[in-house]
Amino acid sequence: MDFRLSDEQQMLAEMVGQMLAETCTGADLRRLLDGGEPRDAARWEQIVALGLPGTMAPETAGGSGLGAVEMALIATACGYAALPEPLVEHAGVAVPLLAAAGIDLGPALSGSTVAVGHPVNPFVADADTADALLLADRDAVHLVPREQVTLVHQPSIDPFRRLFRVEWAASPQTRIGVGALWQETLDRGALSAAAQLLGLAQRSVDLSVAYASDRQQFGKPIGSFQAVKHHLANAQVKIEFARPVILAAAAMPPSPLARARISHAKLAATAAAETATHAAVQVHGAMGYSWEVDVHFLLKRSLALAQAWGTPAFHRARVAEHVLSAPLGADRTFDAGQIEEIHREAA
Amino acid sequence: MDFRLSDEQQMLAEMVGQMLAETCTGADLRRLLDGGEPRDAARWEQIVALGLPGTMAPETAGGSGLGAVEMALIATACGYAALPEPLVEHAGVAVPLLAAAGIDLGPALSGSTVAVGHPVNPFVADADTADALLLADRDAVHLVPREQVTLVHQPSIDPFRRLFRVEWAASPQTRIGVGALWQETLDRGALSAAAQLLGLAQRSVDLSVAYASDRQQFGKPIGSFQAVKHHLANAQVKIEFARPVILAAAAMPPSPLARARISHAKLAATAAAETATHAAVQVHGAMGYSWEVDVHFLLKRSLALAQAWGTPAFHRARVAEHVLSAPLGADRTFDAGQIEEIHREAA
Amino acid sequence: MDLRYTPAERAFRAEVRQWLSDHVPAEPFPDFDSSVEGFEAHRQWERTLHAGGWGMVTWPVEYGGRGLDLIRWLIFEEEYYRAGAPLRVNQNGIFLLGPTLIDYGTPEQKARFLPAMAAGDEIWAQAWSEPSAGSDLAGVRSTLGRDGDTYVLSGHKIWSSRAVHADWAFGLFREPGSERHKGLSLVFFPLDAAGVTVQPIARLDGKPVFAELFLDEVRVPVANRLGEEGQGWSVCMSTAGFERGLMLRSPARFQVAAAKLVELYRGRADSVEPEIRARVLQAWMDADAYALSIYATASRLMAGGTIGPETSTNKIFWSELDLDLHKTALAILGAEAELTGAAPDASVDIGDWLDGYIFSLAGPIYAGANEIQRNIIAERMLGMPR
Amino acid sequence: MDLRYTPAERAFRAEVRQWLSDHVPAEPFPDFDSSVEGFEAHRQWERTLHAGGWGMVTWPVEYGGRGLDLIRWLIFEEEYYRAGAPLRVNQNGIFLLGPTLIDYGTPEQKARFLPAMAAGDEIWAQAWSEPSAGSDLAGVRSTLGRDGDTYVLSGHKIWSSRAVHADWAFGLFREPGSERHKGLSLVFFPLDAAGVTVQPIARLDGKPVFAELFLDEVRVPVANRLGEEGQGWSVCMSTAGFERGLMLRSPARFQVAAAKLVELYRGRADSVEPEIRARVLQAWMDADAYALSIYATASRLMAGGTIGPETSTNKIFWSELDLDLHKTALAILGAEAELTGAAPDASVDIGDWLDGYIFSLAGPIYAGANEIQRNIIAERMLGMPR
Repeated sequence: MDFRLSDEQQMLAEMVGQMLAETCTGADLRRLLDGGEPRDAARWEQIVALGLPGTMAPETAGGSGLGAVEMALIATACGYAALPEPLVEHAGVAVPLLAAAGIDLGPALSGSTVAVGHPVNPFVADADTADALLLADRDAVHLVPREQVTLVHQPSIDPFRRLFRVEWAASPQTRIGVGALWQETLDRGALSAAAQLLGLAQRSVDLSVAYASDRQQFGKPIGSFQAVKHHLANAQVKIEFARPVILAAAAMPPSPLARARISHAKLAATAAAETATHAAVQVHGAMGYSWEVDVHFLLKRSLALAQAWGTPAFHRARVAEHVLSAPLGADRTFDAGQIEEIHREAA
Repeated sequence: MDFRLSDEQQMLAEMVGQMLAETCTGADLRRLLDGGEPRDAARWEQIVALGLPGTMAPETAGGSGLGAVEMALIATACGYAALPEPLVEHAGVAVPLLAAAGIDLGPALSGSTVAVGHPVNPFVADADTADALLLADRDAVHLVPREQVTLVHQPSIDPFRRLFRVEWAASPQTRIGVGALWQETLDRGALSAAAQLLGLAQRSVDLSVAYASDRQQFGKPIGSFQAVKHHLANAQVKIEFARPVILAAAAMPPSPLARARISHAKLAATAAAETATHAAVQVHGAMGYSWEVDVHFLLKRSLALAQAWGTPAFHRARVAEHVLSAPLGADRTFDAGQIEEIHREAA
Repeated sequence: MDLRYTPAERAFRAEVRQWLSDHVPAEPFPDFDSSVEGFEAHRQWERTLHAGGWGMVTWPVEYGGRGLDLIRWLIFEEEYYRAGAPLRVNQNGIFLLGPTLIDYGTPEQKARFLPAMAAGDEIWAQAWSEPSAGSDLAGVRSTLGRDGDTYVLSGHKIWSSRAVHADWAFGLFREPGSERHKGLSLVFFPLDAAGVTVQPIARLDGKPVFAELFLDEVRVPVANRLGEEGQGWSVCMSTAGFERGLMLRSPARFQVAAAKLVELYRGRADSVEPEIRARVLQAWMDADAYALSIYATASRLMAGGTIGPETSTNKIFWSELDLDLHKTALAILGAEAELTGAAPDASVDIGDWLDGYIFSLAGPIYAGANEIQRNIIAERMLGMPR
Repeated sequence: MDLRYTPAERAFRAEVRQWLSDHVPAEPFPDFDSSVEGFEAHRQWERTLHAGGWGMVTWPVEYGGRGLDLIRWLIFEEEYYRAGAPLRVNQNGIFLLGPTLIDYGTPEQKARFLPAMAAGDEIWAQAWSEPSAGSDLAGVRSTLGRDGDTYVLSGHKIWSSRAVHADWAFGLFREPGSERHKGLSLVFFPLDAAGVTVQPIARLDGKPVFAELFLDEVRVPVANRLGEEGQGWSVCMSTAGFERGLMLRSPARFQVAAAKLVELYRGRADSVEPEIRARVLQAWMDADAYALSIYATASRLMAGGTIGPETSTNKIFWSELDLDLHKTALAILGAEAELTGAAPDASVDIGDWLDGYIFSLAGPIYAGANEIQRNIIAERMLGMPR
């Protein structure tokens, strides 16, 4: 039992965080919006050059062969930066699905993206810039070139989320797999969303701490007022107790407990992000309510991700399924199978 | 339309509040407990001499002929003082039921009490000191002399609430009425409980303000810290928005809206009392957690009254019944019957 | 206490309802911040209201009102929101400055400003905040110099709502060298005066609902000062009372929103999680409690009472209920909640809940952040040490 | 990261489970605060634990421990709570003072105090607070004078838990004339020493769980000081870290309570209102999150890390989850929640939820009120201005 990140994992997280701190500032986000382009081509090139799309791809297929923990760390950094490009869904959700279905990953690791139309989501994000879409026809998974679908734009409050209703027709040629793939994909999507929410929650706190330390009212920094401190302390407490849930959910092998914990991670990260973004708006005052300050990028992404890859209602129902039926106890924090073995041994 | 208390109503509230401030201090409560007596005989005599048991009794029967608003004001004062004697249930619930059933009120207005065993409550409060009990046999209301019942004591966390399970047998001789009486009685009981909760919430705030203004930590009164201020301000906000609901519920003639508002009053007062008593414990620190400081009397009464005369679940269901089926709108704050008339006139 | 409407009050309600039913436009106007067209449509509606005698029913007849009491005003507001009539583009004038003018203005000022305000001929913006004076309003630095019967105003105002299209603004200006609450005066200035630059500021969704105002030696008559020179703080606090208290945020507004929420919930009760029910019911109860509380305050004011720190409890209560109400609506909408509903080809109509949510986020901030209101409650209502 | 238990860890769990299954008393003891009998029964249990080698598995073998790591300690605690074993009457000793002694004590102090503590031969009380030093612990006024190799302690301590029946206490004493964080020393004294008066204080339900201690020239050897003279504050903060952090409040405790809550809910799910479900699930999730967080901290500490302001986030999280969990239980119990369950003729068995609720009310207060913890998080973790 060792609940620590390895040095390699910490270095990966720092490297991605550093790269995004340099290339994805608030000013960069505003510039991208003003230019009307969906992606920053230079940043995406850098992301591809670092091999991030292949994080979860097997080494034999040209990927890094890393796991869900590494992907969660990358997703957290992307959430922190409010990254516009669809790295998280592509690398953390589409690529593992393609790999599991035995599809050649060449294009997906060298700059092209694949969008994911999971049945739990009413719309497909970033479908317009994708080369292909993963789509569901009842149980079956289809990989469909973008030119074979019709996209109907659905405007999201998040200016970087381009959502589409997809009109398409299933055909035997596009079918790549069945059922179980969608279940794993849902878990990967929910965990990736949770990790992004964690990152943007922390960014909201960090921006607010900086603003509150600087902004003066009543002759002192507003950050010296207890009410302001406590808003941010409350957000930080929620962050601290969402983080280990996300990491544990990522590090565990599949099991009913692991599934419940992924849902727990999504719920905890959503609550942390809501508390942190609302605290950020409140602490920034009218500034936090304006277009010119970065807070709104986080608020809007939080609003979207809270409901994507399973609403809170959906995930609470999944937690209920486990908690209201499975045996519970202080000895069952980790893998239930091992615990059962102990129970047998001790009996 | 005039949503103000009359001068007479204000004088009544002040008179009862003043009397209890003199006779029902924390020291008086502790003395009563130490003595092991269920009631303070002198205080009860004074309450009877003021005619308070007859608040809602018709003038023709020797009562004051006052209404639910006056009774709510008295109940609020009793809650504020954490009064041990069962004035509120006797005068506000039992006496109107006896009057409605045409029972001679002589003894009930001159010092004897009648306990109420409403089906919504699992136990009967203060049954041991009552001369008689109002009890339910399915729809029927029975008035049963105490010597004809067997009382099994159920210890409450509130040392002044003596609860009993009652064993008894219904007979035609004790039957005094049917069904509808129990419904009105429930409404009166819930409203009386709400008013008491309001009073004890305000007392919790007042005690805490006094303590926080006096107690020094870090070189200044703890009441000058924003966190302490905000705890109590939050409680006061809840109090301010429970009070008009209680008064409106008391002042309205019976209707589905009035019934929903009584439940609303109970819920709002319960929430105010929970916030205020918890704030009081927190602001008093370890003191608030000790037997020697008055806070616990309020905390325990609040805990009991929150669940008595309909739990929050019960009252939320009653609100739901109205809100989820009745027409709603900005013009429907007051009597729905009158509003319907306007709708007809305007049509 | 008598919670029945009198026959006269009922007749008044019927009259309002009839008039609104005859006049409220069938189609909603474009919003009044995003375009001149939207702004002018709302201004035209103010004129229509005024022509019907409904500009501000509580004002004296001579200034364009009907001289009615606050209960009548509440009834009017109930009917107004019930009818889905347009938002009042002149709310900074009629709800905030107007009542303060009636209390503090000279007869000349009232005659000059109130009728044009009631008629919608002059639409007002507020100019309270400055870059370094937000929650701490006493930190304003904009100055007023005197040149005979003329004031010379200079400084920088921010978060001025309606200022992009409005005609006039009111704000606090400081005698040079004065500090904090002293030396302030409340002064009106035309937004098209020489020396005024209006720079729109976008809200987080991009709508230009605020402006920055740069004042460079703007000359206005001394007669544009409301109240005594140097007494601007107390005049301003009176206005703030109207802002936080019963005037700006009609209970009817929240009751209509709560009723809409109940309707949204009824339509989806089978598909939302069970926890939502309590939140919907709480929204209805909170809107109801707010309405009852305002009726109680109105009754007290009508009997000669004054409004004090309870404006702070009102501000906290309505801003939090509004936020909770909209968060509940978004929870019901689920995965569709992020849609702006702005595109003509959107798959689903999610109403204007998202817009309402964004608006509600500002509630705990403006008109004095809720943290400040809690201080006021603790210090002035409960008497806790500063 | 590897979240699988090693075979050795699993074997350890099986060993603990077997021993507890053989030794945990079938009937609960009377509580350890209300009577000497209850206290001594718990002391006897500490001796039984110690005889089995389970007094404090993380301590060095020479002091009565097993020299095991923190993961093993967590496993032990999980099994301990799972087995429903008695509360540890010596928790002030083994969880708070013990680890501090191991860090700061001299070899002689460790040899003198730790084995007797591990064996339950000496039960410890804490003596932190004073009447005017609660949240502001640096306000202690009790003094320490020096007379050769002897300290002379005088003063007034309060809210001293376990002190009614315990053998020893530890507290902060001030060099006369010193101020605030300076001049403090952490000193041990026997509760039966000449000059010590122990006065029980009743908790709000009447149980004497605290005491006031009056010290009148109590003479103890200078060797009873832990750490350097005048450095008591930093020694004390280390102890406070253990108190708020991972030692005093085992995750297992809350996981067992959450599992009991789920069971209570399962039995009544049809009769409680739908809103309860989310609260029950939240209790389970919070207990789970707390456990995961403590595993992460333990892993970090085992690799040489230190524990910092995250003890404050822990303190807030467990105290609030415990309160919420018990409030939810009372909501499920409904009208029966007010019953103490203490009477033999009570109609219904409502378990010990009410008692747990009362205990949980103290969580946000003791070991540094949560308001202070929030300040610590803001200032030391986030770096906000003081």
